[in-house]
Amino acid sequence: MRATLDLDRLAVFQVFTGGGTGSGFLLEPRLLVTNCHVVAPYRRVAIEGRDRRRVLGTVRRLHPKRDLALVELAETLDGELLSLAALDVLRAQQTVHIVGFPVGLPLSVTEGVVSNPKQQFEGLEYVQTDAAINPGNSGGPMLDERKQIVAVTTCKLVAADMVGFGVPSSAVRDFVEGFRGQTAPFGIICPSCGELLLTAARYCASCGTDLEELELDAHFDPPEDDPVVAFVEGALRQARVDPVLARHGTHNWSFHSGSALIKVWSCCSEHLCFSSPLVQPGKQQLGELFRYLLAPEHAPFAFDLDDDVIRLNLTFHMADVFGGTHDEAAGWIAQFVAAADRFDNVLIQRFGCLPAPETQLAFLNDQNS
Amino acid sequence: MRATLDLDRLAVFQVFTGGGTGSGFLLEPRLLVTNCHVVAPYRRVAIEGRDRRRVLGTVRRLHPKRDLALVELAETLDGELLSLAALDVLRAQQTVHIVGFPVGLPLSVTEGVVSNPKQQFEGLEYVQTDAAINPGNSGGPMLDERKQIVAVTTCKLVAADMVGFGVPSSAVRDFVEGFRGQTAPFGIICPSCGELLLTAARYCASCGTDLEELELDAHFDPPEDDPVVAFVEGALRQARVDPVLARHGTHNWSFHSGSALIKVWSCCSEHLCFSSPLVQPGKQQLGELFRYLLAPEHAPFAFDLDDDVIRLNLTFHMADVFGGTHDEAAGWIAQFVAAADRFDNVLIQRFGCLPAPETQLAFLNDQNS
Amino acid sequence: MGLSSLTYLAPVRRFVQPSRRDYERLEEALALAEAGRGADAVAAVLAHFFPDRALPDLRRHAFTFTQGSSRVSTRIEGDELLVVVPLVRLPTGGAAIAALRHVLTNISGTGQLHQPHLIGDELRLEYRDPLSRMHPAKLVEVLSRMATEADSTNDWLMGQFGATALERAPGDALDAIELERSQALWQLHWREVEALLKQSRRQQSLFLLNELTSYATQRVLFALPLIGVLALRLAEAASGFNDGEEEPLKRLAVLAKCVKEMKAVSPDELARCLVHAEYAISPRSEGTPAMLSRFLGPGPYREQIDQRRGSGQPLDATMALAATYYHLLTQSTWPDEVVAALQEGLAAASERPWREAATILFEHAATVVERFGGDDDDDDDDAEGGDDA
Amino acid sequence: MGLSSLTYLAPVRRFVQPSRRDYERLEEALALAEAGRGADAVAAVLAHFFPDRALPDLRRHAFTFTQGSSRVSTRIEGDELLVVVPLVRLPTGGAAIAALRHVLTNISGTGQLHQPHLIGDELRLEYRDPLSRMHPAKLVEVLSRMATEADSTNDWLMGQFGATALERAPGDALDAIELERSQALWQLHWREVEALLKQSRRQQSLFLLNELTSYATQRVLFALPLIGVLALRLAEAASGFNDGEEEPLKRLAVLAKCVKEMKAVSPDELARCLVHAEYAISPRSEGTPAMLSRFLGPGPYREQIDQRRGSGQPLDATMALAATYYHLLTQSTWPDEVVAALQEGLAAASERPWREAATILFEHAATVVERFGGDDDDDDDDAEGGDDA
Repeated sequence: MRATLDLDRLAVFQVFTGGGTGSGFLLEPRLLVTNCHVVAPYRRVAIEGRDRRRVLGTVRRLHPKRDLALVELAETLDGELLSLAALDVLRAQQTVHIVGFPVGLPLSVTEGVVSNPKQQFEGLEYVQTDAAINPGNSGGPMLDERKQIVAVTTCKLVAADMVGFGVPSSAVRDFVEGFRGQTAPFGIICPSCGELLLTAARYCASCGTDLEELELDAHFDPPEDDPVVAFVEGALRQARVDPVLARHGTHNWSFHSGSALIKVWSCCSEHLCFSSPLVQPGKQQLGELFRYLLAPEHAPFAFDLDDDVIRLNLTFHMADVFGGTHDEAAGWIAQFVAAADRFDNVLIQRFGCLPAPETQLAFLNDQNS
Repeated sequence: MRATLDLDRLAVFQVFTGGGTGSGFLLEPRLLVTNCHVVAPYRRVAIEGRDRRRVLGTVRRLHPKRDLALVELAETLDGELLSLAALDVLRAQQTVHIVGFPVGLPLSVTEGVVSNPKQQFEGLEYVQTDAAINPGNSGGPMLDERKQIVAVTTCKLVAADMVGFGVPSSAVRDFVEGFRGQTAPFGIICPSCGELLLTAARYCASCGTDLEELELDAHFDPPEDDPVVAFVEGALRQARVDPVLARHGTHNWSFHSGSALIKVWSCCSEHLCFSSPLVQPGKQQLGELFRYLLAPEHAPFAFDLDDDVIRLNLTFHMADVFGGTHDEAAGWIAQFVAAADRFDNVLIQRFGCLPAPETQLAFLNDQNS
Repeated sequence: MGLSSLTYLAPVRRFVQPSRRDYERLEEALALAEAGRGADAVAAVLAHFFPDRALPDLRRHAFTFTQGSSRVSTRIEGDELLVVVPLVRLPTGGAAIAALRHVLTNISGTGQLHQPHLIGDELRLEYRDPLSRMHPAKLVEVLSRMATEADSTNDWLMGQFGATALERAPGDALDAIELERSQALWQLHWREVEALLKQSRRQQSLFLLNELTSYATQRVLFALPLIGVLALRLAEAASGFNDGEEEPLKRLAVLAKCVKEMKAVSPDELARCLVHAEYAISPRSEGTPAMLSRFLGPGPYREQIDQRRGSGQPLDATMALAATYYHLLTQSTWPDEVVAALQEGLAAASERPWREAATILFEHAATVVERFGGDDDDDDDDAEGGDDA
Repeated sequence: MGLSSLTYLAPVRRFVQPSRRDYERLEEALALAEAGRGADAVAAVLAHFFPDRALPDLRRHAFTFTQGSSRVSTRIEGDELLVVVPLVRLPTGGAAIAALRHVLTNISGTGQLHQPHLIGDELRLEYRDPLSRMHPAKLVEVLSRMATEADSTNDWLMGQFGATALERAPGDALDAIELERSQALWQLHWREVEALLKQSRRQQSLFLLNELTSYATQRVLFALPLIGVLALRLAEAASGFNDGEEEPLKRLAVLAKCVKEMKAVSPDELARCLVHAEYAISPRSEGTPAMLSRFLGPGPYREQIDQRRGSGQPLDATMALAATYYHLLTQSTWPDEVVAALQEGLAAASERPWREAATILFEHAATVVERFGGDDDDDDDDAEGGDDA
């Protein structure tokens, strides 16, 4: 009866935007369901496969009131598709699993019971559970013991212990079925009447709801990039990295280039940092290794040791970002990406270094600093 | 398949130091595994058997980076030895049990699932679970359904719900096997290169890591006792009580002397309290009993009723602790210990009192107040 | 039906300025204690508390002072310092056992230097320590805490168990006019609270409940020199209806029961629990400018009050402000001009319709802060005083 | 037993007025950089920092200045701007690995424009940037941060790993009398701190602990021109015992360890770490009237001090005021008359009993604020400086 969850195979993926990260799952090979608040106000987002490859997702539908979104993937991602549970099969006390990417960690599962299959909360019906839900879980599936999706994880009460809510599968089914009958490339479901809105308007044409007051206009007209974003993303494009795929929250980017993981963040109002964790020192030849790392020939790049991991770094001053030397800087960034990809092999082969453990949390720490 | 947990028999024990309490388990009759942070910076700790007898443990190895410690017991403690699980048997969603002494309570077990069997966190691999972990669980085992140790409970994310981590059994196995091949009485594993460090040094001789910055020097050179500790432990020694066995967290001690349980704590910055729960009042002769308890002749000791348990108390003002009357006070403490041991019999025989139930929680309350 | 205004009546209780302590003598006491001159150190501590009183030779005569219903006496016996407060003579019969159990449970304990002792049928609080271990901090603690505890213990043992007084300090009795005013105030207050209780039940507002429960006790404590069993019963009920962590319905029930009980108190019974007691050592903390700013100045609490005032809940706003005024007047000592200002505010809002009263008090609070308020000093709160186990 | 007063000794350290920067030249530099005239912009930035010095042609001669133990040299090579600070020659043997690891962990990093480089066995800090990317903000950052970091890096690498100096600026050695006074001051200070530490343990007061840990470092930094490994070890210990978020017991232990270590420093060792260094760019911020008012004027901190002064804790009050005076003198630069006034206050309270010293300093602080204090300007604080990753 109880299905085994093979985490590595499930079509549950992490979603990245310029505002943060969340979870999502595939209903079809190229159709991802997630929360509206995970993707909005971005129209293009990144979805990362288990092999760290990121594919582009285009937001097709938003349902702000039910906090749902449908994202169309540019390519398929491998994974076992999940299906929506039938209506009204859920009972209180039944075991459920929350699958997702809590606090930016790799895929995790938590277990709990259904506290109430039809809980009323702020005028809507939710599946309430006591399974652990954390930021980053949003948009992931809540599964029953037969591995069917009973809800989309959406929020929890912060002031209470273990009161989590999911959008019931019936609402997801309605939303997806509505979408399948439509052809418009992008639209928003009116919070009041449920009509599909295709363009920005102050009032819903069907029911007259004030859409601007509900801040729905932002979904049609995403805010402009600030100069730091424009600089980094312009440079990434020149380095043939799709910036949408690299976004990792506010003023943070991360992407893989060859064997290298590259992180970009603005640590303060004055500096923009590019950094790539490469390898860990081995046990031999430490003197030679350290001398090599400190050689002036690597400039403008430089190495450092961060918690015993050797990183390659490049720091820009904001004067470079806001000044007129974009092209040159972009050239350096392209060189940095290439160098990061090259140096880990150099360090392993010449100095017996060891591959660095890859951690998502290191990124979180950078973000907080 | 699913093994039954007979809590009373498991060789999982509570560890007491002058800094707090934690959990630990026996891999051999006299070899206890726990967390580094449970025992450090103490080199001698107490381990309490199910019969409340405490035995002395000598810290033999610390692995600060992996948060592991090995403690050698002066005597054996009864209990079913547990074994480490084989490598790579753990799967997500598998049920695990956390066994230990949360918040100082008697042995407890919680259940959850493996959220991720190989979660990366701060550059290390952990077993992540959604089972409840609380302070005091640290150092205890995380068991699979066959009662094998899959990890050593070590920490949880405070900012998230139910994201707990255990050090995987493979790391425990490496640590223990390394120890078995060594003879040094005490050593610390270098966080960077893994070499065994035998003496305090600013920098690791093998890899140059700054050990003081990582605060490892404190492990070689435990800090001096503060005056309250020096006062109490000096007095306990004079009363022939081993202070190491009596430690019960910061400014807290507890020990048995004859039939009496004696607790010592500093309830605030002004008082140091000695108290021994003796007996419960019987049903007869209450007037005589209460008059006896309030007689001035017992001074400087005094009785009170605490949740219907008769306690013998002695309160010192910190001025006594810091002043120059150590010997006199120590004499009183020795008398107090002797009196506590004597009075329960007196009260039972003369006034028909009943033995008091023993509770750990009463101690917690004292500590918190 | 409902109440349409609050009434302010001038207090019967006297507002006495606490006597100033002499901290130089305390330092001197420290030096003396360190020099091994225990008896002189004791004298210096007493001089610190009572700079204006002559001290006897403590080896021959006890030094005594009055703290509410208690007389505290300090003397030196041989090489020991002895501080004693006589409490009560035990009742006879079964009540004695209950009284003794109460004493052992509530008066004996850890974390205190004094303990209750029974000599024959006479109960007293006692602190006894060799002069060689004399330290001023110990005596300061004993003198401050022991008398205050004796005061309420006496009331409880007499009121609940029929124990009889021993050397009880009488205090100034109220005169006939004061008694009459007290009776009127008592009845008016509990009628008011009863009406407000009904209102609170209708409104189901936690905010109003919190303010009302505070008002219910603070207003009485402000206005009347209440002692004895009524003071204790009120405190006991208040610990239930003021408990913000308890269910609102339960708190309402406890308050309703208290109102019923208090309304039924006979004039005689009330008179027995009213006295102008003398407190040689002030049992109240010293009010600070920062405290006024914290309670009445800009901040979330004032904003909440203002919001209620502006959104059709002037009763809530008035209750909050009045309860806060009474709380300040009751819990701390203040310079005379602050006491006067707070009373003026309450008087100005007296018997005015809710909306008007709320505005008067809201604006008055701002002027109080402007005249007497000050910067925050709340670090002190942590440093002072200790917790008991 | 306990300490009965603080002693003020005149400082051995010299109080040099920092040279005034020319902010017009900085604006000019901005305009020049925007106009693509990178080399001229560099010259204008240097003129901003050193209005009184003649600048060489940077293509032919480097411009150098002294910053503590470091010599900073700026020149133009081809179309690149180059700023270099020689650090040390690496030690031989195993210490070299530890030294290199230290450099890679602590000196290299993200969020900074300069990086350490190794040429042969010679370590230096370097900043290199095309003139075409010249922006005054970058050069200002590099000149301000790089030299300061070089200064402490040198000390650390030499003191911990036996690295040897490269082009180290010598500074003025102390004369025999200064050395003797320094030795006396050093011993006196740590004996004082040790006695106060015991007092703090007894009192278990967080207030006193905070003031004492501040006093322990600021008084030394005020009095002595301490450099080198002792300055670093003191700073390292201070980061532990000054950390208000750490457990008080742990802070006390770190301070006790530090006192023990510092008391054991031999006269030779101390002498090696004392020099009148020259700082071409002041490493201290400019003190403002508002800062004086904030630290010494009316407000919660002064109230706390006053309260302690009046309630038998004049030691706490004295410590707080003395530590604050030393802190002001150490952390910022001040007009000569302010320096003199602050020293006068400390001298007046020197060797006076706690109560008297507290009153002298408390009243003196008021006159300092009256004479030199000013309105708040803390908007500026936020705007300056940035965080590192």
